[in-house]
Amino acid sequence: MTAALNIFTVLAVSAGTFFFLAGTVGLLRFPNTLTRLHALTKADNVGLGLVVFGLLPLVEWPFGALKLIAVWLLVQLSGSIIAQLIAIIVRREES
Amino acid sequence: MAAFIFNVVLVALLLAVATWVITSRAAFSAVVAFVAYGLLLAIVWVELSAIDIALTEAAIGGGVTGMLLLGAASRLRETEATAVSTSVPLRLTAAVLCALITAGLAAIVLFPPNTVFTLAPDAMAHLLESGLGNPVAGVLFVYRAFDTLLEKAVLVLALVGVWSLAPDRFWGGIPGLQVYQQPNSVLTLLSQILPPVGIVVGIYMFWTGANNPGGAFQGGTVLAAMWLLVMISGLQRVPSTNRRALRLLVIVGPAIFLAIGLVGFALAGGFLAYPAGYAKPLIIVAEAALTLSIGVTLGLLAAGPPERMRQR
Amino acid sequence: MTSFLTGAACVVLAATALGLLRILYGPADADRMMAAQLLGTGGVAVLLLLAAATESPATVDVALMLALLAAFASVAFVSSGPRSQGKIPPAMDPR
Amino acid sequence: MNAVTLFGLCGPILVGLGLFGLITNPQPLRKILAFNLLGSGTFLLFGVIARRGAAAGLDGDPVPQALVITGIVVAFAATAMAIALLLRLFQETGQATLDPGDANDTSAATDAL
Repeated sequence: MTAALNIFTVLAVSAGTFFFLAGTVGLLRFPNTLTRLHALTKADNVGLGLVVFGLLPLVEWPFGALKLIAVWLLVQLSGSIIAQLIAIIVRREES
Repeated sequence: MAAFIFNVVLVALLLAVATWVITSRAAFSAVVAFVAYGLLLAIVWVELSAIDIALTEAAIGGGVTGMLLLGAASRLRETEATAVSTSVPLRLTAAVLCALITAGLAAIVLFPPNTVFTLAPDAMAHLLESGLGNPVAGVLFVYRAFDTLLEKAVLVLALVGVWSLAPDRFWGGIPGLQVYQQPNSVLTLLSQILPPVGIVVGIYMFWTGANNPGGAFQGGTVLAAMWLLVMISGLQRVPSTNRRALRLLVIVGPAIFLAIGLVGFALAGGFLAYPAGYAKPLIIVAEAALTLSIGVTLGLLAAGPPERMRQR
Repeated sequence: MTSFLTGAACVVLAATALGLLRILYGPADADRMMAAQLLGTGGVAVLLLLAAATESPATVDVALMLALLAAFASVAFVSSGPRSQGKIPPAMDPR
Repeated sequence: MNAVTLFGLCGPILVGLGLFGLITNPQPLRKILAFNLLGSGTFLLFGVIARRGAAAGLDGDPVPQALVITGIVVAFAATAMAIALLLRLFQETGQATLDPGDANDTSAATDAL
C-alpha cells in the first residue's frame, strides 16, 4: 500500500514539475505577450495542482490535506483573475 | 546532498536577482526583480529554519512592499530619463569600498569566534513561565517586550510622518491610493472572494502564533493586504484620515499593550512584567489588539499621504 | 522519498527562475510581471515540496501566505495607471 | 561548506551590492531598493548567527530571529516613509533627483534620503 502511494506521489509530482518546465519554456519561447500568458496559466493550474495532488498521501488527514487544497484553490482563483487583468492591459496597449 | 544542491541553486538565484535589482536600467524592471527577490528570500528563511521570519518576509517582501514600490515606479516613470549617472571613478571607488566591506563580513562568517553566544536557554527559561509555545513569540512579548512596544510606536510615528507630508490643505483628507479605474471588472470578483479567506488566515496567523510560527505582525499584514485590495477594486472607498474611528484603530493596539505594561508596575513589580498565571491571556489580548492596529496602520502606510478632500 | 521531493523542489525552483529572464528581456511590462507571477506559483510549489520533504507542517503556512499575497503585486501593477507604451487616451479605452 | 555558511556568505555579498547601489545609483527610488537589499543582507547575517546559536532543543536562537522580525517591520515603515517623501518631492519640483544642481528646491532634495 505504502509503495503504491509512493509511486503515485512520484508520478504526480514529476508530472507537475514537467508542467512547470513547460510553463517556463512557453514564457520564454512563445512569440507574443498573450500566448506567453497562456503558457503561464498552465503552470499555475496544472503544475501546482499535480504537485498538491501528489503530496496529499504524505500529509496529515484531514486538516493538512484540506490546507494543501486551499492553497491550490487560492492560487487558482487569483491566478486566473490576474491573467484576465493582464490580458485586458495587453489588449489596451496593442490597440 | 539534494538539499545542498537546492540551497546552491537558491543562493545563485537570489544573488542574480539582487544584481539585477541594482544594475537594471529601468526602474520598473528593478522593482519587479525586487518582488521576485522577496519571494526567494522567504524560501531562504525557511531553509534557515526561521519560519516566523519566512512568514513575515512572504507577507511584506512579496506583497505590500511590492505594491508600494510598483505604485511609486509608475508615478515616477517620466523622471527616469533625466537622471545623470555617476562618474566612472566614483563607481570604481564605491565598488572597491563595497568589496572590502563584503570581504570583512565574509571573514567574520568564515572564521567565527570559537565561543558560540546564544541566548536560547535564557529565552526558553522565560518561555516556560509565560505559557507560550512559540519561542519567537516568547522573545517578542516576554523577553524583549519593550522592543516590541517601541516597534509598534515606530509604526505609528511613521504613519504620522507619512500623513504630515500632505500639503497643508489636504491634512485629514483622503490618501492618494491608486484605485483601479474600471468598476465592475473581474478585479471586483477577486476582492469579493479573497478577503473573507484572507481574514480567516489573518486570524489564524495571530491565533497559531502563540504556539507555532506566526503572530500579530504576520496576521496584521494579511489584514492590511485584504483591506487594500477592497479599496483598490473600488468596493470600499478610501477613508478620510481625519475619521476618529480610523485613528482609534491605529492606536488601540499599542495603547492596550502599554496599559498592560503599566499594570505590570502595580501587580508584578515592573514595566511589562506579567502577573504570575496571567501571562498568556494578557499576551493574547495584547496580540489581538495589535493585529487589528497593525493591519490598519500598514494599510494606511501603503495608501500614502492624503491627496484630496472628501467631496460634499 | 525525501531526496526525490527536495530534487523536485530544486527543478521547480530552477525552472520558474529561468522564467525570470523575462524580467530582463521584457519587452512589455506585462511580460515582466508575468515572470514574477510564475515565480510566485513556483515558490508555493517549492515550499509545499520542502514542507513534505522536511515534514515540517509550519512551512505549509508560508506557502499559504505566498498563495494569498503573491497576486497582490500584480493587482498593484494593473491598477497603477498607464504603462510603458505611453499614455492611452481615454477615447481608445475598449469599454 | 555547509548550508549555513553558504547563506552566511550570501549576506555579505548582498550588503556589498546594496551599498554599491545606494552610492552609485542616481535615482532615489533605486536607492530605496538598494537600501532594502542592504538591510536584507544584514538580516541574513543575523539569521546565520541565530542558526549557529541553536541550543536548548531549538533550531535557532530565537532572540536574533525576533530582532530580524522587528527589523523587517521597521524597514517597511522606513520604506513607506521614504517613498512618500520622494513622491512629495516629485509633486513639488516635477523631478525626482537628489542632485542639488537639478532641483529647484535643494533643501527638500537633500532631506529626501
